[in-house]
Parts: sequence; structure tokens; C-alpha cells
Amino acid sequence: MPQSSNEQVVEKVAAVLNKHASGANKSEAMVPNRDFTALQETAWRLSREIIEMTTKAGSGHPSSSLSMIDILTALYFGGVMRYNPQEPHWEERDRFILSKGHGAPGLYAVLAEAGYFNPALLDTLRQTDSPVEGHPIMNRLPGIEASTGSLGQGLSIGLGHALAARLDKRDYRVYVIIGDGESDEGQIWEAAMAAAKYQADNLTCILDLNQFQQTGSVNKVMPSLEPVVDKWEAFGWHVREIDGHDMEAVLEALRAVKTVTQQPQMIVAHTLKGRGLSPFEKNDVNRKHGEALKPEEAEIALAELDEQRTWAVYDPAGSRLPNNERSANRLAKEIVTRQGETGKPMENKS
Amino acid sequence: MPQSSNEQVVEKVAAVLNKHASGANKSEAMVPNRDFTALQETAWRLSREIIEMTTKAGSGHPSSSLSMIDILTALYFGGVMRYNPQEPHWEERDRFILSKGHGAPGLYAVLAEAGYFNPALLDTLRQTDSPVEGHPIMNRLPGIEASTGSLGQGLSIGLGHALAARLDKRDYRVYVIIGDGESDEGQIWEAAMAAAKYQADNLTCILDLNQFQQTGSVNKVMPSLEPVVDKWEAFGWHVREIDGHDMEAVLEALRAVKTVTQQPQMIVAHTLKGRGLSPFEKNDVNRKHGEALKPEEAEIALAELDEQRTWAVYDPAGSRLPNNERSANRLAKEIVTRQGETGKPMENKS
Amino acid sequence: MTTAKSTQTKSTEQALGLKEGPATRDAFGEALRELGRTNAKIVVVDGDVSNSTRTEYFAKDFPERFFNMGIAESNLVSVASGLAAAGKTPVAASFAVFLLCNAYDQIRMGVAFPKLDVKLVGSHSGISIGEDGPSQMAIEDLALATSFPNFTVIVPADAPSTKAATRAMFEYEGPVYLRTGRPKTAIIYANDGTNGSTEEIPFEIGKANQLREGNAVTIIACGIMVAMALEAAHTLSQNGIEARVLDMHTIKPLDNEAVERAARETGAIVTAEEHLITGGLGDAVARLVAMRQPVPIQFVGVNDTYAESGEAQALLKKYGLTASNIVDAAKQVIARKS
Amino acid sequence: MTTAKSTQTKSTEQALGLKEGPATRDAFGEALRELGRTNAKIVVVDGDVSNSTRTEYFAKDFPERFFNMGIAESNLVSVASGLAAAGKTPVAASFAVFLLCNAYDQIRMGVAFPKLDVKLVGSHSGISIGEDGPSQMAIEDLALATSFPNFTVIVPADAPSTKAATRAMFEYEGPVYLRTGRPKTAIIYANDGTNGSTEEIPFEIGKANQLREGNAVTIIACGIMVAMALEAAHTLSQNGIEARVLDMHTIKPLDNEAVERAARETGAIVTAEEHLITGGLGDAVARLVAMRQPVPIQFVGVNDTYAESGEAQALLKKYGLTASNIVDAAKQVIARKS
Ligand SMILES: Cc1ncc(C[n+]2csc(CCOP(=O)(O)OP(=O)(O)O)c2C)c(N)n1
Ligand SMILES: Cc1ncc(C[n+]2csc(CCOP(=O)(O)OP(=O)(O)O)c2C)c(N)n1
Ligand SMILES: [Mg+2]
Ligand SMILES: [Mg+2]
Repeated sequence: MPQSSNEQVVEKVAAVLNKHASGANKSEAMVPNRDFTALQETAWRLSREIIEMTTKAGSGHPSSSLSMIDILTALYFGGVMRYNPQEPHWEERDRFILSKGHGAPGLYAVLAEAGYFNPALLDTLRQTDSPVEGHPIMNRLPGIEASTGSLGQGLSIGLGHALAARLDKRDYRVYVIIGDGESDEGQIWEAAMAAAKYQADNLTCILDLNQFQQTGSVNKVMPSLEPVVDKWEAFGWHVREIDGHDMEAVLEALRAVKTVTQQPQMIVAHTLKGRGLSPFEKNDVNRKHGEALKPEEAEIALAELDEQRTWAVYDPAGSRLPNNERSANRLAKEIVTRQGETGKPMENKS
Repeated sequence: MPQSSNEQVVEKVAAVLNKHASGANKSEAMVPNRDFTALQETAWRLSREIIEMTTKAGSGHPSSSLSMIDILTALYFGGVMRYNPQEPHWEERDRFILSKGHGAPGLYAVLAEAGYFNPALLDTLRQTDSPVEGHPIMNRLPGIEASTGSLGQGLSIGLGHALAARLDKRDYRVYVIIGDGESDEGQIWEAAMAAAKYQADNLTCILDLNQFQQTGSVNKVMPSLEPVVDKWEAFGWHVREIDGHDMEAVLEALRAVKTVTQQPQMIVAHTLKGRGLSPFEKNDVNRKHGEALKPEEAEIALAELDEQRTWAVYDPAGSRLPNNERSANRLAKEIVTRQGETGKPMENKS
Repeated sequence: MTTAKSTQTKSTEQALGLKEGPATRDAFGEALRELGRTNAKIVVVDGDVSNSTRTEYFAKDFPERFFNMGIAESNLVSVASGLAAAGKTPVAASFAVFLLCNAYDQIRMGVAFPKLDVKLVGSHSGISIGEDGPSQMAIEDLALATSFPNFTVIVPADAPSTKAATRAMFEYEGPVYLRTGRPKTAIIYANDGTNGSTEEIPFEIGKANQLREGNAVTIIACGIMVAMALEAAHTLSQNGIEARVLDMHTIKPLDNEAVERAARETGAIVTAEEHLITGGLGDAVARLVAMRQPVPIQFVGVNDTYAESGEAQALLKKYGLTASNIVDAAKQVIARKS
Repeated sequence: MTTAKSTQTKSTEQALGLKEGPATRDAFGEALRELGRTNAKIVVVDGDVSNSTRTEYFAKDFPERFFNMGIAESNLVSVASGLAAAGKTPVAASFAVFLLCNAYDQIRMGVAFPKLDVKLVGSHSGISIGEDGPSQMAIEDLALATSFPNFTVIVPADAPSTKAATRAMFEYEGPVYLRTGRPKTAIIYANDGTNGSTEEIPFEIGKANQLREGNAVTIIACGIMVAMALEAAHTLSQNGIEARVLDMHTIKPLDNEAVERAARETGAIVTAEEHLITGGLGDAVARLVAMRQPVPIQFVGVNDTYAESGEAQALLKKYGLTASNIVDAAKQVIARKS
């Protein structure tokens, strides 16, 4: 059927696919393990890329990508996941599944950084003929483990991989990121119950608790998501709660859960939708969810990111970021509390 | 399309429908409130009818009907629900929805007893042209509030009724019975979360925790349903746990939850699939679930029921049943423990 | 979200003098809000996408009659079923693809089977949503919706007729699926007397609107393909081929008489829909024609594939959903006339 | 559960000398167990109904490759998707109606779109399940399954061909939906050389089996309707009408050549399926015929309604799914030949 095509895009895509088609490039497993400063630098750079690519595309979900970018950075570059971008289907690889598929730009930035494809491809986000799709599509782009975008399915798919690992006596692990809004979907709880039944201790789920879904705060749309930690514990999971922008905390949690046995693990990560950048903090549901920044807003956001880039200059040892007002690393819990106070407690109670 | 028809059945059905078509028979709300002995007698009689009609039909789900028959008896005849069988669509009626629709024979026995239709119709269970269907179908038979049989949907439907009551400023209540196997369905948890959001305090759910689903014990098929009380509490519900065959306990719980405000209520009822009757206790998943008893087995079950009918002779005051070996009223908890010990703790863990 | 762009090619507008109008989802949202004023039975159940489906207009004016069930389409539909059983007229709204695909069984058991008065409204239909990509595109919703016994399935062509359809949907008692779209859409039914329309938008459930007379072939279209059908007919006319154009806004029940007449009088049919060729308008027409008056048909639709992200116009072109695809199909089918 | 009864009328068996055989679900269960021995990649994911789908045979022999996901069809299908992505060949099994209707979106995103090697098997198809009633009857599963791009949809007619279909399904790499039934079913493909069959059961995905030659009309059937088609052809023959009979076991991809040939050579078609007339075999045939060789068609199937509880034979009669309905349809369609 395809009858027309975007030549530029097609060219870029061809370059990527050639790279992987040869298969000659097979090599050992990698477990990239950058030092702490480098990780912060990476997360910072990927944040910039998320804003740039979505603003260029004119759409995409930058805020949803930014809230989980520190977690993704830790997973792919913090010595957590093992994989080989030269051999995306390597059977022993750890799997990552982005269940909240609309966060795709974040995942794309990470995969390009990891070497799955040429970062130049990020410029083709959401264009016809580009595999850099609005939502991740497996087999179209190396490194994508599942087609997502219909919320609620990724954790079940992850469980499938986890069960296959057990059958094949392989020791790979499976990581899945879900959204807090996504947690409304019953399938999440079906997967939760089934994973506990099968004691899938090779399955780690990270909840990107950024406190917003599409039409408002979780506190307004589905306040009964809380107490979320109690829910996952009652479903038989090992649960940890962290600040999802505190790189140390993220790394610590991801490493710690590897030692848990007979239980799948849930990391409840308190995050900021838009990672605290001011254009996303407008009192506007569309800015908070789903809309790309206009070029002038993007400039503000990028400038704020630059301001945050203190470690490279002041803190080469790579400890935590200074606690300035706009730091994405301030404890998300604080924000949670703030939102809890200002959000309408209930709607539609007549 | 209907081209053939079963004359006998059609006649019986016509009689029922005429009764309700006139509309002349409108009367006041009823809250039947039989005394304790009468309730036990009713539950006993309905238990007999469940066995008789399913054995006659050659199929049906007697064990699933029996596990909840004491609860249904309490709801319809114990001063709990208000309704008017002469006016099945009376707007102020309390609603009952059988989410685990395969328990239909139990519901039919109760509705006939309540006067919604002629008990003679029970003989037509599962026959062509009869509205006494394999699973409940609304608008085919008076008193059926929802078409069920695909598991997982009834609680959401009940929430719809509960929200309508609030909008219309009516004080009717909504009761839903779900199964423990049915609780695997994610939609149950979607409904749980939404009902808590809307603080639907006019919604009561009863979990028929009979410890078996279609292919085995819950302990084997989905052990991670436990801790079920913790789950419902974490989902924001008011939870009570009772022996679902202890009529006093059932009545007490159903009355008590009426005073709960701002929270939907879950009554976790420990029951016996087959109500303890020996033909259902065979070590056979099909006897435990879904199969009707053969005539000779039915005779045994009926005889056991007769043996249990002690209150009418010995205990006119209507206190609890004597604790004999076969009493359906022995604490289900005991059974639960027993099953927990004998059931394989896990399957498919390779 | 991108700013919605029109799917109309400049040529259509120029050729036919059609003006670009609002998206059909916008028109639905406005009509719903208006009806909310007079019809107190209307309530809305949405799944965290009211800013996409446009039920937010209703929600703003009638907050107590609006229920946001979060991202849980199965629950959403069954809740609507309960509300309907209790006497309300609920709208159950989400993206078309999530509403139909994630809650099919709930619609079956809770809406279609008991014939309850639930209005399902799915926005973001078709591939013209563009950049969000295939996971969000409904290209099978008509196959699913028409499979339900007792169902009425409506696909309006433009904003004015969407308003009329919304009104008609609430006048009718029973289960309805209304399909709306995201892009700005050419106005076919103007109130100014152009394009053969009168003051009143003609809209009757189950009755096709004939927009153009012709005897060489009939183009039967729905949704955004209606404007393209008009453009195609214009082009064909310049080649001396006069095509009849039917706006088949109701896919179920189909206007059997209009289809039979088309088959008898024009002897060849092209169907055009923003949907898989399987299971939608084309199949409904093929079935009827086979039963009443067999004639050749060409089907314009998405040909058994999922699409991709991209700019709406580019995708419509790439997947074969343009006026020129309709022109080609018309020529082919005319050549096959016996 | 009732003891499964045959849907074959005595007359079919007598007229054609067909023997009653096992249910197609039984045949599937046995074939699956056999294949499990040699194909270690096969795993099964079932939803607390393995005693209904007959995956319990496999479960018994290969407990470590069997996963009971409880009553949660959405999760079940997505888990199968993950298993397939990790290199397994999963069977995802449940009642046909729950598998398709409760997990449509999971199949769309997790199986059809990525073309993963998942075999969906739905038992309890059609109204011949009888007493359990309409909530458990799949009459729309073919409409749903054929709507998926990249899908193969198979409806075998009897136990021997179900075994052959099961083997073929695993030889083919990609998403398949296999529909099985609950009642005992007449044996059409005997191994004893009767009914025109040879030692090998002829079964090739996408290739219809012609069971009877004739030029007056073609009866295209699937599932339990194939035996009825043979009976109808026998009756018609006694009236001097020779009907061709095609076992169209694969609904998607359709055997376009066989259908086109039937249209060209016999000029009239009857389709027969235990499914809604909408969306299944009939629509697939109507579409192809409209594109290649328009001829009149009569459709035998469930006519836009849900059914009811009852004895299987009585229901098939009441809802118009018998050999005599096929005979009537054949006579009508022949009368309409041009
Ligand atoms: C099944 C389904 N329903 C609805 C949507 C539309 N949708 C896309 S993103 C979104 C909100 C997601 O919120 P959350 O999970 O909190 O993700 P966040 O963007 O906050 O990380 C919604 C409703 C969808 N993609 N899938
Ligand atoms: C959606 C769905 N999946 C599967 C079934 C088949 N089925 C009918 S009853 C049953 C077991 C139900 O177990 P439970 O909820 O514990 O009910 P019980 O009979 O024990 O009261 C199953 C799997 C169904 N009816 N609906
Ligand atoms: Mg969120
Ligand atoms: Mg149970």
C-alpha cells in the first residue's frame, strides 16, 4: 500500500537498519556503568533531547518522558541492565518494556544514547516513514521490546518474558515502567496477581508516580489509587518507595531489588511530570500532559536545564545536586504534598 | 427468526409475563423479614430446589449456587433488601446483581420464592424458549437486574446503579455478589477503585469465598488472591469477614454495613462450594464446579439436607444450628485451613 | 497532541467551494452540551480523555452529571450500563479504539444484549489522527460496532451533520455508536443553502443522503471520505463520468433501499471509508448487494494493515484514502460493469 | 456442564453414512499434547478453563509448560505475547467468546500488530454449546478475528481435520486463531477412504477442500455447517440440483481462487456458518465476489440476534442453522441467478 514516502526519512532509516542487518558485529554483553557525574550529565542531555525532539515534531509527550528519564538513565547506564545494542535480540539480554508507551521520546533518547541507532534519527520523530513512532513499535526500531500505547498491557508482556526466562533457565531480568494514571487499568492488577502467583522474582516494575494523568492530577481523577504501596504489598509484591529524580536513590533501589527472591518487585518512584521545568508547571492540563512545548517555551525549559547543570562544574565527585529551587532532585514527596493540598479532593460527588 | 418452540415452556412463560404485564398490581415496598427459624427453613428449601432444578436440567452450577444461598436468603428475606415483586422496576427498589452469573439457579430459586414469578417455571431451567436461562438475562425474567455470565462485570454495573441513586437523590442500595475466582478479573479492581473514588456508600459487595474456581482451588489457581482483606482495604473499602453460612453473622454484617458512610463495603464471606454436601466434596474439579448432580447423587445430597433440617423440630427459637459433622454452618474458616494444607501450594514453578 | 489539521486537500475546497469546519468531535461536544441543558437524563462517563473526546464541554456545565472513571474502559462501559438500567441516558466516551477494543465484551453483555439506552462515542477514529500513530487509531471500530445485534452505528461526515446526528441519537432509544474524528473537516451540510442543503440539515438514522445524482457509478462514503467522494465525483464529471454520491452516515442499520437502487440504477459501486476494508461500510454494502442485486464493487479503505505515525494528509495518501483513489476505483469498477 | 451431544441430525448420518466423532475441542487437545512431545517451544496459557478448552491434556503431560492465569483473559493474551517475543510458541486458550471479546485490544497490540507467533484457540464457539446460553456463545468471534491484519483464521469441520489444522497451525509461523466447538461432530475426513478422502487428511491453510462437485450452486461452509452442507447437497441432488460443496476451513486468508471459480462456474453461492451473518465467512465471500465475479449469495447464519439457552439441536433449528435452511437458501439463490 505505501505509495508515497519521505525520502530524507527513508535514507536515515536505511542507515540504521543496515547497521543491524549485517549481524557481523556480534559482541559480548554490555552492562554500561557510568560514574555518578556522568549519569547526571547523561540524564541532563537526554532531557534536552526530549524537549528538542518533541518541540521539533510539534507533538509527543515530553512531560511524561521527563518524569522517568532519571530512572531510564539509571537502568541503561547505571550498571543495572545488560544488553548489546549491536545484537538487539541477544537472548540473554535484560528486557525493558515501556508500558506507558506515550513516554516514547524518553525511551528513544536512551536507546540512541545506548547505541541502538543513530541519534540523528530522533529528528524524524513522528514523521511518515520513520520508525521513530508516536508510540513504541517493536520490530520497527531496534531495542523496542513491545508495541505499547494502549495503556495497561506492558506489565503482562513483561511477565511473559519473565516466565520464558525461567523455562529456558536464563537469568535475564525484566523491567517495566508503568504510569500512575495507567494503574487505573484492571489489567495492571491482573498482571500483579499473576506475577505474584508465579513468584516472578526476575520481574521489576517501576511506577512513575508523577501525580498527573491526562485530564488532571491523580488526586482528582483517581484519588483512590492511594495508598498505592499498600495495594502492591497486598498483591504480594516486594515494594520500595523512592524519589525518582534522586539518582542515588534510584540506583540503590534498582540494585537492591535484584537480590529479592520469590517475589516480583515494585519500585514506587515519586517524580515530577516535566521534571520540574516551569513551562510544564503552568496551570493547564494540556501542558502537564501530552503537548509539546512551543519553541519559545522550549527555550525557557532548556535554559532551566542548563542552570541545573551544576555537577559538571561544582561537583565533579558526583554527589547529589545542590538543593536549589528548580532542581529536579528536590524530594518529590514535597510536591506530592503540595498537590494534595491544592487539588480538589473529589469531583462529581453530588 | 425463532421458528420452533417448546409449547409447554411457552405456556408457563406466558403465565408469568401476564402477571407482570397488567401493572394493576402496584403496591407498597416490601422488606420481607422472616424470623430466624423461617430463614433457615427458607435457605434449606432453596438449597433443595437448586439441586432439584439443576439435576432435572442435567446441567447448571449447583455448587456455585449453594455456596451463596444463605447470603441470598438473608438479603431477600432477612429484612435487608426492599423490593416489590409485583413491580420489578419500581424505582426505589434495592438492587441485587449476581456478578458470578453462573450461580443463576440460586438466584432463580430466591426470585421465585420472593414472588417474582411462579416457582413452576424453575422446571424449565435451561430449556429452549424458557427465560430461566443458563445465566441471568435481564428483561427476560422479572427481578434480574443485569445480564451476567461473562465474569467481572457486575460490580461495575452495580456502581452505575449506585451513582444513579445519588444523582436522583434516592436512598436505594445496591448489592453485588462476586466470586473468588472472578476476582482474578481486572475489571473487579477497576470497579473497586472507582467506587472508592466516588465514596459509593450505597454499594455493598459480597465476596463468595468458596475457595474454588473452575479448574481447581483458589489456592492452586490464584493463591495470590490472598490476603484478600488487605486488598480491599488498600482499595479503600470498608471490609468485614464472616462465615457465609452462619445466618446470624450474615444478617449482622448486612445490617451493619448500611451505617457505613463514604465508603463502599465488602463482605468477605467464607463459604463452602456445594454447602458441604458430600457429592460436591468428591475429589473432582467438575463436581466441585459446574456440573449438575446425577439423580442418584442428588438423592444423597437431598438426604443430607434433610438431616440438617433440625431447627424446625429441635430449635424453634431459631438460634444457630447444632454443630454436627455435616452441618453447612460449621465455620468455613476450618475448611479454608484444611484446603490450604492439602492443596498444592504452587503449580508450574519450574 | 498536535494542532488538528484539516484532512481536506486544498483542491477539494477549491473545486467544490467547501469551507473548512470544526472537527466532528468538537461538534459532538457542543451538541452534547446543548442537549444537556434540556435533557436531564443525559450523563457522561469518560475515561480520562474528556479533553480529547470533548465531553469536557458537558463536564464544565454539568459537573455533577459527569463521571471520570480514569483509564479503565471496561469499567466505564459497565458503569454506563448500570446508569442506563437505572433510567439515565449515559454517554460512554473514549478514543474509539480503546472504547471498542478494550470494552467489547462489556458492550456486548451490558449494552447490546439488553438493548440499553447507552450512547457510545468514540473520538480519534481513523488514521487521520496522524502523529500519535497506530496504537491510537481506530481502523476496526466499525467492524466491532456493527457486529453487535441491536446496534445503531453512525459515522457523520462533517460538523453540522454531527450535531444533527447527536440530536438524532438521543431522540432514538437504544444502543448507538457514534464515531467522531480529530481533524478539522470540510463542511458539506452548510446552513446557507449551498451544496443542495436546505436550512435543516437532513439527518435521519438509517437513511442515506444523496449528495449528487449520477448514473455511471455510485460512490457510497462515510465520515471524512464523503468530502473526498464529492471531489472525486467532480473530477469524474470533468471526464464525462457522472457519479452518484451517497453519504451513508448510518452503517447499521444500512439504508438497504438506497444501496439497492444504486446497484440497480448505476450498476457499479465504490465504497469509501476511513477504516479497514474488512468489516465496515464496504462489507455491509457487499452483503446487501449480494442478497438483492449483484454488481461489481471496488473498496476504498485501509487494506489489511496497521498504519503508522505521520502527518494526516501524508498518511491518507500513503494508505490510499484520497479523492484520487476513489476516482481510480470508480474507473476500474465501471470497466467491470456487465 | 451437560454431556456434549452431537449436533448432527440422524438424517445426516444416515443419508451420508457419516459417523459421529469427537468434538473438535477434543481433537485439538489431543493434537496439542502430541505436538508438545516433539516441539519444546510450545507453551500454553489458559484462563481457568483448561478442562473446557482441553488444554488440560497438554497440562497433564507438560505441567511446567502450562500456565493457568486465572480468569483474566487480557493478562493471559499479553503474557502469551511476551512469551512469543522471548522465543516460545504460546497457545492462548479460553472460551472463544471470552478470548476474543475480553482481550481484543491485547491481541491487536500484542499479537496481530507485531505478528508474533501466538496461537489463539477458542473453544465453545457458536450456539451449539446449548444450555449455558448466550453469554458463553461466540457468535462474533470470526468478525473480530478476521478484522486483525496479519491474522490467519481457521474453523475446522470435524475432529480429524482439527488435528490436521492444529499441526498446520504450528508449522506456520505467525498469529493464528483456531476455533473449536463443544459438541460431538460428524466425521467428514475419515481415514478409511470414504467421502472422497484419502489416507492423508487434506489440510492446507488458505486452501478450501472441495467435498462435492456440482454446477447449479456452491455451498461454502465452515465448522459444523460443513456436514450440514453435505446433507443439504444430498437432498438437493434428490431434487435434481447438483451443488458444489466447499469446506472453507480458512476464513482468512480466504481461498480467493476457489470462491471466484465457484462464482464463475456455478453462478450462485450459499454460505453457511455458525456465526452472525455479519463479519464472518459470508462477508468475506461477498467481498471477494463483489471484487471479482458478482453473483447472488444467500447467507445462512445467525441473523443479528443473540441466542438463548437450550438443547443444541433445538437451538440450531430455532436460529436457522440446519441442512434444510441451506436447502431453502440454495433454492432461493438459484432462482435469482441471472
Ligand atoms: C487504554 C488507553 N486508554 C486511554 C489512553 C489515552 N491516554 C494516553 S496517555 C494517558 C494518561 C496517562 O497517564 P499516566 O499513566 O499517569 O502517564 P504519565 O503521562 O503521567 O506518565 C491517557 C489517558 C491510552 N493511551 N490507552
Ligand atoms: C470472562 C469469563 N471467563 C471465563 C468464564 C468461565 N467460567 C465460568 S464460572 C468460572 C469459575 C468461577 O469461579 P468463581 O468466581 O470462584 O465462582 P464460584 O463458582 O466458585 O462461585 C469460569 C472460569 C466466564 N464465565 N467468564
Ligand atoms: Mg502520571
Ligand atoms: Mg469460587
